[in-house]
Amino acid sequence: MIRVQAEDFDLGAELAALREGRRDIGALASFVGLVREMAPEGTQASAPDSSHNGSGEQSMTLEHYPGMTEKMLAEIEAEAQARWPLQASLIIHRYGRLLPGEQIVLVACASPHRHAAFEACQFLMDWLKTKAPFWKLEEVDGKGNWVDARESDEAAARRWQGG
Amino acid sequence: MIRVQAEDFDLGAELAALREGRRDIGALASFVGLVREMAPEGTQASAPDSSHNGSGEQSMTLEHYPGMTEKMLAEIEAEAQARWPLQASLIIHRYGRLLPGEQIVLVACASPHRHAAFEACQFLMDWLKTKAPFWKLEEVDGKGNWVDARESDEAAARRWQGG
Amino acid sequence: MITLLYFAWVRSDIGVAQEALETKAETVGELLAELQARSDQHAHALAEPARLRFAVNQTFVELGSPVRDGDEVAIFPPMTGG
Amino acid sequence: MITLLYFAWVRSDIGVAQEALETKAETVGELLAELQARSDQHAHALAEPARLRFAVNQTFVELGSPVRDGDEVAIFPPMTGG
Repeated sequence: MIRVQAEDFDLGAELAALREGRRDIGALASFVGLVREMAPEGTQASAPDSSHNGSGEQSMTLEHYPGMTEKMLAEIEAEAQARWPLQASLIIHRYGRLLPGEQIVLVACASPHRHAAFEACQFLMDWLKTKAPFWKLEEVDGKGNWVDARESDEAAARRWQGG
Repeated sequence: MIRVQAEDFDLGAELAALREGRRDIGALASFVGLVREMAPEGTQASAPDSSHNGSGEQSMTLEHYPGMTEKMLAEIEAEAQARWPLQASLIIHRYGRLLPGEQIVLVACASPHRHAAFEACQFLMDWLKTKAPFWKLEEVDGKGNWVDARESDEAAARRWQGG
Repeated sequence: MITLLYFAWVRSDIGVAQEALETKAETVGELLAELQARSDQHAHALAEPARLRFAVNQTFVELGSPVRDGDEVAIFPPMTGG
Repeated sequence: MITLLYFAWVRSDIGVAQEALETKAETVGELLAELQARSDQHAHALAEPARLRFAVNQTFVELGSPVRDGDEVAIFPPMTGG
Protein backbone atom coordinates (compact mmCIF):
# COMPACT_ATOMS: atom_id res chain seq x y z
CA MET A 1 0.00 0.00 0.00
CA ILE A 2 1.22 3.50 -0.74
CA ARG A 3 0.05 6.88 0.51
CA VAL A 4 1.17 10.41 -0.33
CA GLN A 5 -0.17 12.93 2.13
CA ALA A 6 0.42 16.27 3.84
CA GLU A 7 -0.79 15.01 7.23
CA ASP A 8 1.38 13.29 9.79
CA PHE A 9 0.97 9.55 10.33
CA ASP A 10 0.71 7.46 13.49
CA LEU A 11 3.62 5.02 13.28
CA GLY A 12 2.25 2.65 15.91
CA ALA A 13 -1.22 2.55 14.33
CA GLU A 14 0.22 1.97 10.84
CA LEU A 15 2.41 -0.92 11.98
CA ALA A 16 -0.44 -2.41 14.03
CA ALA A 17 -2.72 -2.25 10.98
CA LEU A 18 -0.11 -4.04 8.87
CA ARG A 19 -0.20 -7.15 11.07
CA GLU A 20 -3.82 -6.87 12.19
CA GLY A 21 -5.47 -10.28 12.42
CA ARG A 22 -2.50 -12.14 10.94
CA ARG A 23 -0.58 -14.99 12.53
CA ASP A 24 1.71 -15.86 9.62
CA ILE A 25 4.09 -12.88 9.87
CA GLY A 26 7.46 -13.69 11.39
CA ALA A 27 9.25 -10.40 10.80
CA LEU A 28 8.16 -6.79 10.59
CA ALA A 29 10.85 -4.28 9.64
CA SER A 30 10.17 -0.58 9.41
CA PHE A 31 11.93 2.70 8.81
CA VAL A 32 10.95 6.28 9.53
CA GLY A 33 12.81 9.25 8.07
CA LEU A 34 12.56 12.46 10.10
CA VAL A 35 13.39 16.12 9.59
CA ARG A 36 16.68 16.58 11.39
CA GLU A 37 17.63 19.85 13.01
CA MET A 38 20.76 21.24 11.41
CA ALA A 39 23.61 22.81 13.35
CA PRO A 40 23.51 26.59 12.76
CA GLU A 41 25.72 27.70 9.88
CA GLY A 42 29.31 28.37 10.75
CA THR A 43 29.20 26.33 13.94
CA GLN A 44 30.29 22.82 14.72
CA ALA A 45 27.55 20.32 15.34
CA SER A 46 28.99 19.88 18.82
CA ALA A 47 28.97 23.58 19.74
CA PRO A 48 26.30 24.21 22.38
CA ASP A 49 25.45 27.65 21.03
CA SER A 50 26.47 30.00 18.27
CA SER A 51 26.81 33.64 17.38
CA HIS A 52 24.99 33.40 14.08
CA ASN A 53 22.27 35.90 13.28
CA GLY A 54 18.57 35.12 13.40
CA SER A 55 16.51 32.80 15.52
CA GLY A 56 17.65 29.75 13.58
CA GLU A 57 14.08 28.80 12.77
CA GLN A 58 14.30 25.82 10.48
CA SER A 59 11.88 24.01 8.23
CA MET A 60 11.91 21.47 5.44
CA THR A 61 9.42 21.75 2.60
CA LEU A 62 8.81 18.73 0.43
CA GLU A 63 7.66 19.42 -3.11
CA HIS A 64 6.50 16.56 -5.30
CA TYR A 65 5.02 15.75 -8.70
CA PRO A 66 1.42 14.69 -8.00
CA GLY A 67 0.47 11.72 -10.12
CA MET A 68 3.99 10.66 -10.99
CA THR A 69 4.80 10.31 -7.28
CA GLU A 70 2.03 7.76 -6.74
CA LYS A 71 2.97 5.96 -9.96
CA MET A 72 6.64 5.65 -8.98
CA LEU A 73 5.94 4.58 -5.40
CA ALA A 74 3.56 1.89 -6.66
CA GLU A 75 6.23 0.68 -9.11
CA ILE A 76 8.88 0.60 -6.40
CA GLU A 77 6.58 -1.31 -4.04
CA ALA A 78 5.69 -3.79 -6.80
CA GLU A 79 9.40 -4.33 -7.46
CA ALA A 80 10.00 -5.10 -3.77
CA GLN A 81 7.06 -7.52 -3.75
CA ALA A 82 8.56 -9.25 -6.79
CA ARG A 83 12.03 -9.54 -5.25
CA TRP A 84 11.18 -10.66 -1.71
CA PRO A 85 8.47 -12.88 -0.19
CA LEU A 86 6.54 -10.03 1.44
CA GLN A 87 3.24 -10.57 3.20
CA ALA A 88 2.53 -6.85 3.48
CA SER A 89 4.26 -3.60 2.66
CA LEU A 90 3.57 0.06 3.19
CA ILE A 91 5.05 3.32 1.94
CA ILE A 92 3.79 6.64 3.32
CA HIS A 93 5.49 9.82 2.14
CA ARG A 94 4.52 13.32 3.24
CA TYR A 95 4.77 16.58 1.36
CA GLY A 96 4.49 20.20 2.41
CA ARG A 97 6.26 22.17 5.13
CA LEU A 98 7.66 20.15 8.03
CA LEU A 99 9.53 21.18 11.18
CA PRO A 100 12.56 19.49 12.79
CA GLY A 101 11.52 16.30 14.56
CA GLU A 102 8.59 15.67 12.19
CA GLN A 103 8.16 12.42 10.29
CA ILE A 104 8.74 12.53 6.50
CA VAL A 105 8.49 8.95 5.32
CA LEU A 106 7.58 5.48 6.56
CA VAL A 107 8.36 2.18 4.89
CA ALA A 108 7.43 -1.15 6.44
CA CYS A 109 7.69 -4.74 5.24
CA ALA A 110 6.29 -7.93 6.72
CA SER A 111 7.70 -11.33 5.78
CA PRO A 112 8.06 -14.82 7.22
CA HIS A 113 11.82 -14.14 7.50
CA ARG A 114 13.82 -11.27 8.90
CA HIS A 115 16.41 -10.87 6.16
CA ALA A 116 13.68 -10.41 3.55
CA ALA A 117 11.90 -7.84 5.70
CA PHE A 118 15.09 -5.88 6.38
CA GLU A 119 16.37 -5.98 2.81
CA ALA A 120 13.05 -5.02 1.29
CA CYS A 121 12.81 -2.00 3.60
CA GLN A 122 16.30 -0.86 2.64
CA PHE A 123 15.53 -1.39 -1.02
CA LEU A 124 12.33 0.66 -0.76
CA MET A 125 14.19 3.54 0.85
CA ASP A 126 17.13 3.41 -1.57
CA TRP A 127 14.95 3.38 -4.67
CA LEU A 128 12.47 5.86 -3.26
CA LYS A 129 15.32 8.33 -2.64
CA THR A 130 16.45 8.27 -6.25
CA LYS A 131 13.28 7.44 -8.20
CA ALA A 132 10.31 9.09 -6.46
CA PRO A 133 9.82 12.71 -7.58
CA PHE A 134 10.26 14.55 -4.28
CA TRP A 135 12.50 17.54 -3.65
CA LYS A 136 13.54 19.04 -0.33
CA LEU A 137 13.77 22.76 0.32
CA GLU A 138 15.59 23.59 3.56
CA GLU A 139 14.79 26.96 5.08
CA VAL A 140 16.64 28.68 7.91
CA ASP A 141 15.38 32.09 9.00
CA GLY A 142 13.39 32.26 5.79
CA LYS A 143 16.41 31.64 3.55
CA GLY A 144 15.74 28.67 1.29
CA ASN A 145 18.17 26.13 -0.08
CA TRP A 146 17.26 23.23 -2.37
CA VAL A 147 18.92 20.10 -1.01
CA ASP A 148 21.41 18.56 -3.46
CA ALA A 149 21.09 14.94 -4.46
CA ARG A 150 23.90 12.86 -3.02
CA GLU A 151 26.11 10.44 -4.90
CA SER A 152 25.93 8.14 -1.88
CA ASP A 153 22.18 7.79 -2.46
CA GLU A 154 22.75 7.00 -6.13
CA ALA A 155 25.33 4.38 -5.13
CA ALA A 156 22.94 2.88 -2.57
CA ALA A 157 20.23 2.57 -5.23
CA ARG A 158 22.64 0.98 -7.72
CA ARG A 159 23.60 -1.85 -5.36
CA TRP A 160 20.16 -3.38 -5.99
CA GLN A 161 20.91 -3.61 -9.75
CA GLY A 162 18.56 -2.14 -12.28
CA GLY A 163 18.91 1.01 -10.13
CA MET B 1 18.18 0.41 26.68
CA ILE B 2 17.39 -3.26 27.13
CA ARG B 3 14.42 -5.01 28.69
CA VAL B 4 13.68 -8.71 29.27
CA GLN B 5 10.07 -9.29 30.17
CA ALA B 6 7.15 -11.71 30.03
CA GLU B 7 4.61 -8.98 29.17
CA ASP B 8 3.82 -7.81 25.67
CA PHE B 9 5.09 -4.40 24.54
CA ASP B 10 3.39 -1.55 22.70
CA LEU B 11 5.46 -1.07 19.54
CA GLY B 12 4.08 2.39 18.78
CA ALA B 13 4.61 3.63 22.34
CA GLU B 14 8.16 2.25 22.45
CA LEU B 15 9.16 3.90 19.16
CA ALA B 16 7.48 7.16 20.17
CA ALA B 17 9.40 7.16 23.48
CA LEU B 18 12.67 6.63 21.60
CA ARG B 19 12.32 9.90 19.69
CA GLU B 20 10.38 11.81 22.36
CA GLY B 21 11.45 15.44 22.54
CA ARG B 22 14.31 15.00 20.06
CA ARG B 23 14.83 16.90 16.82
CA ASP B 24 18.24 15.54 15.87
CA ILE B 25 17.16 12.06 14.74
CA GLY B 26 17.08 11.57 10.97
CA ALA B 27 16.42 7.84 10.81
CA LEU B 28 14.57 5.37 13.00
CA ALA B 29 14.79 1.72 12.00
CA SER B 30 13.02 -1.01 13.87
CA PHE B 31 12.35 -4.71 13.74
CA VAL B 32 9.76 -6.90 15.44
CA GLY B 33 9.99 -10.69 15.50
CA LEU B 34 6.68 -12.49 15.89
CA VAL B 35 5.52 -16.03 16.61
CA ARG B 36 4.60 -17.41 13.22
CA GLU B 37 1.89 -20.01 12.83
CA MET B 38 3.32 -23.19 11.35
CA ALA B 39 1.65 -25.23 8.66
CA PRO B 40 0.33 -28.46 10.21
CA GLU B 41 2.82 -31.34 10.04
CA GLY B 42 2.70 -33.38 6.85
CA THR B 43 1.00 -30.65 4.85
CA GLN B 44 2.32 -28.09 2.46
CA ALA B 45 2.25 -24.53 3.68
CA SER B 46 -0.06 -23.77 0.78
CA ALA B 47 -2.59 -26.49 1.58
CA PRO B 48 -5.75 -24.91 2.93
CA ASP B 49 -6.48 -27.75 5.31
CA SER B 50 -5.05 -31.06 6.46
CA SER B 51 -5.97 -34.46 7.76
CA HIS B 52 -3.63 -34.37 10.76
CA ASN B 53 -4.95 -35.24 14.18
CA GLY B 54 -5.58 -32.72 16.92
CA SER B 55 -6.78 -29.15 16.92
CA GLY B 56 -3.37 -27.85 15.83
CA GLU B 57 -3.12 -25.59 18.87
CA GLN B 58 0.29 -24.03 18.68
CA SER B 59 2.46 -22.12 21.10
CA MET B 60 6.06 -20.99 21.42
CA THR B 61 7.70 -20.93 24.84
CA LEU B 62 10.86 -18.90 25.29
CA GLU B 63 13.20 -20.04 28.02
CA HIS B 64 16.14 -17.87 29.00
CA TYR B 65 19.03 -17.61 31.44
CA PRO B 66 18.11 -14.76 33.80
CA GLY B 67 21.11 -12.59 34.55
CA MET B 68 23.19 -13.74 31.61
CA THR B 69 20.44 -12.65 29.22
CA GLU B 70 20.56 -9.06 30.44
CA LYS B 71 24.37 -9.11 30.45
CA MET B 72 24.58 -10.34 26.85
CA LEU B 73 21.91 -7.97 25.54
CA ALA B 74 23.72 -5.04 27.19
CA GLU B 75 27.00 -6.16 25.61
CA ILE B 76 25.41 -6.51 22.18
CA GLU B 77 23.80 -3.08 22.46
CA ALA B 78 27.11 -1.53 23.58
CA GLU B 79 28.83 -3.12 20.58
CA ALA B 80 26.26 -1.59 18.22
CA GLN B 81 26.70 1.81 19.89
CA ALA B 82 30.46 1.49 19.38
CA ARG B 83 30.15 0.52 15.70
CA TRP B 84 27.51 3.00 14.51
CA PRO B 85 26.66 6.61 15.40
CA LEU B 86 23.45 5.79 17.26
CA GLN B 87 21.43 8.41 19.10
CA ALA B 88 19.21 5.84 20.80
CA SER B 89 18.74 2.11 20.77
CA LEU B 90 16.34 -0.35 22.31
CA ILE B 91 16.14 -4.11 22.69
CA ILE B 92 13.08 -5.73 24.23
CA HIS B 93 12.93 -9.52 24.38
CA ARG B 94 10.07 -11.49 25.87
CA TYR B 95 10.13 -14.89 27.56
CA GLY B 96 7.41 -17.34 28.55
CA ARG B 97 4.62 -18.90 26.52
CA LEU B 98 3.48 -17.00 23.43
CA LEU B 99 0.81 -17.71 20.84
CA PRO B 100 1.00 -17.31 17.05
CA GLY B 101 0.82 -13.64 16.11
CA GLU B 102 2.40 -12.47 19.36
CA GLN B 103 5.48 -10.26 19.48
CA ILE B 104 8.74 -11.87 20.66
CA VAL B 105 11.40 -9.24 20.20
CA LEU B 106 11.84 -5.59 19.29
CA VAL B 107 15.02 -3.84 18.27
CA ALA B 108 15.14 -0.19 17.28
CA CYS B 109 17.96 2.19 16.40
CA ALA B 110 17.94 5.95 15.88
CA SER B 111 20.71 7.70 13.99
CA PRO B 112 21.28 10.81 11.92
CA HIS B 113 21.64 8.54 8.86
CA ARG B 114 19.54 5.71 7.52
CA HIS B 115 22.27 3.21 6.66
CA ALA B 116 23.59 3.32 10.23
CA ALA B 117 20.09 2.81 11.65
CA PHE B 118 19.34 -0.11 9.32
CA GLU B 119 22.69 -1.83 9.75
CA ALA B 120 22.71 -1.48 13.52
CA CYS B 121 19.23 -3.05 13.71
CA GLN B 122 20.32 -5.99 11.57
CA PHE B 123 23.47 -6.39 13.63
CA LEU B 124 21.48 -6.40 16.88
CA MET B 125 19.16 -9.10 15.55
CA ASP B 126 21.98 -11.23 14.10
CA TRP B 127 24.07 -11.15 17.27
CA LEU B 128 21.07 -11.51 19.56
CA LYS B 129 20.05 -14.68 17.71
CA THR B 130 23.39 -16.38 18.31
CA LYS B 131 24.65 -14.77 21.56
CA ALA B 132 21.68 -14.10 23.83
CA PRO B 133 20.72 -17.15 25.93
CA PHE B 134 17.18 -17.77 24.75
CA TRP B 135 15.73 -21.08 23.59
CA LYS B 136 12.47 -21.71 21.78
CA LEU B 137 10.17 -24.62 22.52
CA GLU B 138 7.49 -25.12 19.87
CA GLU B 139 4.39 -26.96 21.00
CA VAL B 140 1.63 -28.33 18.78
CA ASP B 141 -1.25 -30.10 20.49
CA GLY B 142 0.87 -30.33 23.62
CA LYS B 143 3.78 -32.03 21.86
CA GLY B 144 6.96 -30.05 22.42
CA ASN B 145 9.94 -29.63 20.13
CA TRP B 146 13.04 -27.58 20.93
CA VAL B 147 13.84 -25.43 17.91
CA ASP B 148 17.23 -26.20 16.37
CA ALA B 149 19.76 -23.44 15.88
CA ARG B 150 20.24 -22.66 12.19
CA GLU B 151 23.52 -22.41 10.35
CA SER B 152 22.05 -19.46 8.42
CA ASP B 153 21.82 -17.53 11.70
CA GLU B 154 25.42 -18.38 12.54
CA ALA B 155 26.47 -17.19 9.09
CA ALA B 156 24.48 -13.97 9.50
CA ALA B 157 26.21 -13.27 12.82
CA ARG B 158 29.65 -13.98 11.33
CA ARG B 159 29.28 -11.39 8.57
CA TRP B 160 29.73 -8.68 11.22
CA GLN B 161 33.18 -10.09 12.15
CA GLY B 162 34.03 -10.96 15.70
CA GLY B 163 30.83 -13.01 15.48
CA MET C 1 0.66 21.63 -27.71
CA ILE C 2 3.00 20.28 -25.04
CA THR C 3 2.45 20.89 -21.33
CA LEU C 4 5.66 21.66 -19.47
CA LEU C 5 6.01 21.13 -15.72
CA TYR C 6 8.96 22.38 -13.66
CA PHE C 7 9.87 21.38 -10.12
CA ALA C 8 12.19 22.48 -7.31
CA TRP C 9 14.94 24.92 -8.38
CA VAL C 10 14.08 24.50 -12.05
CA ARG C 11 10.64 25.89 -11.20
CA SER C 12 11.92 28.70 -8.97
CA ASP C 13 14.66 29.70 -11.45
CA ILE C 14 12.27 29.81 -14.42
CA GLY C 15 9.61 31.46 -12.29
CA VAL C 16 6.63 29.38 -13.41
CA ALA C 17 5.52 25.89 -12.44
CA GLN C 18 3.79 25.11 -15.71
CA GLU C 19 3.55 26.42 -19.25
CA ALA C 20 2.12 25.31 -22.59
CA LEU C 21 4.19 25.30 -25.75
CA GLU C 22 3.50 24.86 -29.45
CA THR C 23 6.60 23.18 -30.80
CA LYS C 24 8.03 21.21 -33.68
CA ALA C 25 10.57 19.53 -31.38
CA GLU C 26 10.63 15.77 -31.89
CA THR C 27 12.86 14.83 -28.96
CA VAL C 28 13.35 15.95 -25.39
CA GLY C 29 16.74 17.36 -26.42
CA GLU C 30 15.23 19.48 -29.20
CA LEU C 31 12.54 20.68 -26.83
CA LEU C 32 15.20 21.62 -24.27
CA ALA C 33 17.15 23.66 -26.84
CA GLU C 34 13.97 25.51 -27.76
CA LEU C 35 13.18 26.21 -24.10
CA GLN C 36 16.71 27.47 -23.41
CA ALA C 37 16.13 30.21 -26.01
CA ARG C 38 12.85 31.33 -24.43
CA SER C 39 14.19 33.68 -21.74
CA ASP C 40 17.25 34.40 -19.63
CA GLN C 41 15.56 32.54 -16.78
CA HIS C 42 15.01 29.49 -18.98
CA ALA C 43 18.57 29.68 -20.30
CA HIS C 44 19.98 29.78 -16.77
CA ALA C 45 17.76 27.07 -15.29
CA LEU C 46 18.26 24.67 -18.18
CA ALA C 47 21.93 25.40 -18.93
CA GLU C 48 23.29 22.06 -17.70
CA PRO C 49 21.25 19.07 -18.91
CA ALA C 50 23.45 16.75 -16.83
CA ARG C 51 21.94 18.35 -13.71
CA LEU C 52 18.40 17.76 -14.97
CA ARG C 53 15.99 14.86 -15.12
CA PHE C 54 13.17 14.48 -17.64
CA ALA C 55 9.83 12.70 -17.60
CA VAL C 56 7.34 12.37 -20.46
CA ASN C 57 3.84 11.46 -19.34
CA GLN C 58 5.24 10.64 -15.89
CA THR C 59 7.87 8.19 -17.14
CA PHE C 60 11.60 8.94 -16.92
CA VAL C 61 13.18 9.51 -20.34
CA GLU C 62 16.51 10.52 -21.86
CA LEU C 63 17.36 13.52 -24.05
CA GLY C 64 16.97 11.42 -27.18
CA SER C 65 13.46 10.22 -26.30
CA PRO C 66 10.57 11.38 -28.50
CA VAL C 67 8.00 13.98 -27.57
CA ARG C 68 4.61 14.22 -29.26
CA ASP C 69 1.78 16.69 -29.37
CA GLY C 70 -0.30 16.39 -26.20
CA ASP C 71 2.56 15.08 -24.04
CA GLU C 72 3.16 16.21 -20.46
CA VAL C 73 6.89 16.90 -20.18
CA ALA C 74 8.42 17.49 -16.75
CA ILE C 75 11.89 18.91 -16.10
CA PHE C 76 13.40 18.81 -12.63
CA PRO C 77 16.59 18.25 -10.62
CA PRO C 78 17.64 14.82 -9.26
CA MET C 79 15.23 13.80 -6.54
CA THR C 80 15.92 14.27 -2.86
CA GLY C 81 12.94 12.73 -1.07
CA GLY C 82 12.82 10.05 1.57
CA MET D 1 31.09 -26.38 45.28
CA ILE D 2 30.07 -25.59 41.72
CA THR D 3 26.53 -24.60 40.78
CA LEU D 4 25.37 -26.19 37.53
CA LEU D 5 22.55 -24.71 35.44
CA TYR D 6 20.94 -26.52 32.51
CA PHE D 7 18.66 -25.00 29.88
CA ALA D 8 16.34 -26.10 27.09
CA TRP D 9 16.70 -29.77 26.04
CA VAL D 10 19.79 -30.21 28.22
CA ARG D 11 17.57 -29.37 31.21
CA SER D 12 14.65 -31.53 30.08
CA ASP D 13 16.92 -34.49 29.21
CA ILE D 14 18.78 -34.39 32.53
CA GLY D 15 15.55 -33.73 34.38
CA VAL D 16 16.77 -30.95 36.66
CA ALA D 17 17.39 -27.25 36.03
CA GLN D 18 20.08 -26.85 38.63
CA GLU D 19 22.36 -28.93 40.81
CA ALA D 20 25.36 -28.42 43.07
CA LEU D 21 28.54 -30.45 42.71
CA GLU D 22 31.67 -30.95 44.74
CA THR D 23 34.37 -31.55 42.16
CA LYS D 24 38.09 -31.61 41.57
CA ALA D 25 37.59 -30.76 37.89
CA GLU D 26 39.85 -27.91 36.81
CA THR D 27 38.39 -27.30 33.36
CA VAL D 28 34.97 -27.28 31.77
CA GLY D 29 35.97 -30.42 29.85
CA GLU D 30 36.91 -32.31 33.03
CA LEU D 31 33.68 -31.18 34.65
CA LEU D 32 31.72 -32.39 31.63
CA ALA D 33 33.36 -35.83 31.78
CA GLU D 34 32.47 -36.07 35.47
CA LEU D 35 28.86 -35.06 34.77
CA GLN D 36 28.52 -37.57 31.92
CA ALA D 37 29.21 -40.35 34.46
CA ARG D 38 26.56 -39.13 36.88
CA SER D 39 23.47 -40.83 35.40
CA ASP D 40 22.12 -42.22 32.16
CA GLN D 41 20.21 -38.97 31.70
CA HIS D 42 23.41 -36.95 32.10
CA ALA D 43 25.28 -39.28 29.75
CA HIS D 44 22.60 -38.90 27.09
CA ALA D 45 22.15 -35.14 27.39
CA LEU D 46 25.86 -34.40 27.44
CA ALA D 47 27.02 -37.02 24.92
CA GLU D 48 27.94 -34.60 22.14
CA PRO D 49 29.91 -31.58 23.37
CA ALA D 50 29.81 -30.10 19.84
CA ARG D 51 26.06 -29.66 20.31
CA LEU D 52 26.55 -27.84 23.63
CA ARG D 53 27.51 -24.36 24.74
CA PHE D 54 29.12 -23.49 28.08
CA ALA D 55 29.15 -20.40 30.27
CA VAL D 56 31.11 -19.83 33.47
CA ASN D 57 29.76 -17.03 35.62
CA GLN D 58 27.60 -15.93 32.67
CA THR D 59 30.47 -15.65 30.21
CA PHE D 60 30.83 -18.01 27.24
CA VAL D 61 33.80 -20.36 27.58
CA GLU D 62 35.40 -23.30 25.78
CA LEU D 63 35.99 -26.85 27.01
CA GLY D 64 39.55 -25.97 28.00
CA SER D 65 38.54 -23.01 30.14
CA PRO D 66 39.14 -23.22 33.90
CA VAL D 67 36.46 -23.78 36.54
CA ARG D 68 36.95 -22.87 40.17
CA ASP D 69 35.16 -23.49 43.42
CA GLY D 70 32.15 -21.18 43.69
CA ASP D 71 31.65 -20.87 39.94
CA GLU D 72 28.26 -20.91 38.26
CA VAL D 73 28.56 -23.20 35.23
CA ALA D 74 25.77 -23.31 32.68
CA ILE D 75 25.37 -25.94 29.95
CA PHE D 76 22.88 -25.46 27.13
CA PRO D 77 22.23 -25.92 23.41
CA PRO D 78 23.02 -23.24 20.82
CA MET D 79 20.64 -20.33 21.31
CA THR D 80 17.48 -19.86 19.29
CA GLY D 81 16.02 -16.57 20.52
CA GLY D 82 15.08 -13.47 18.58
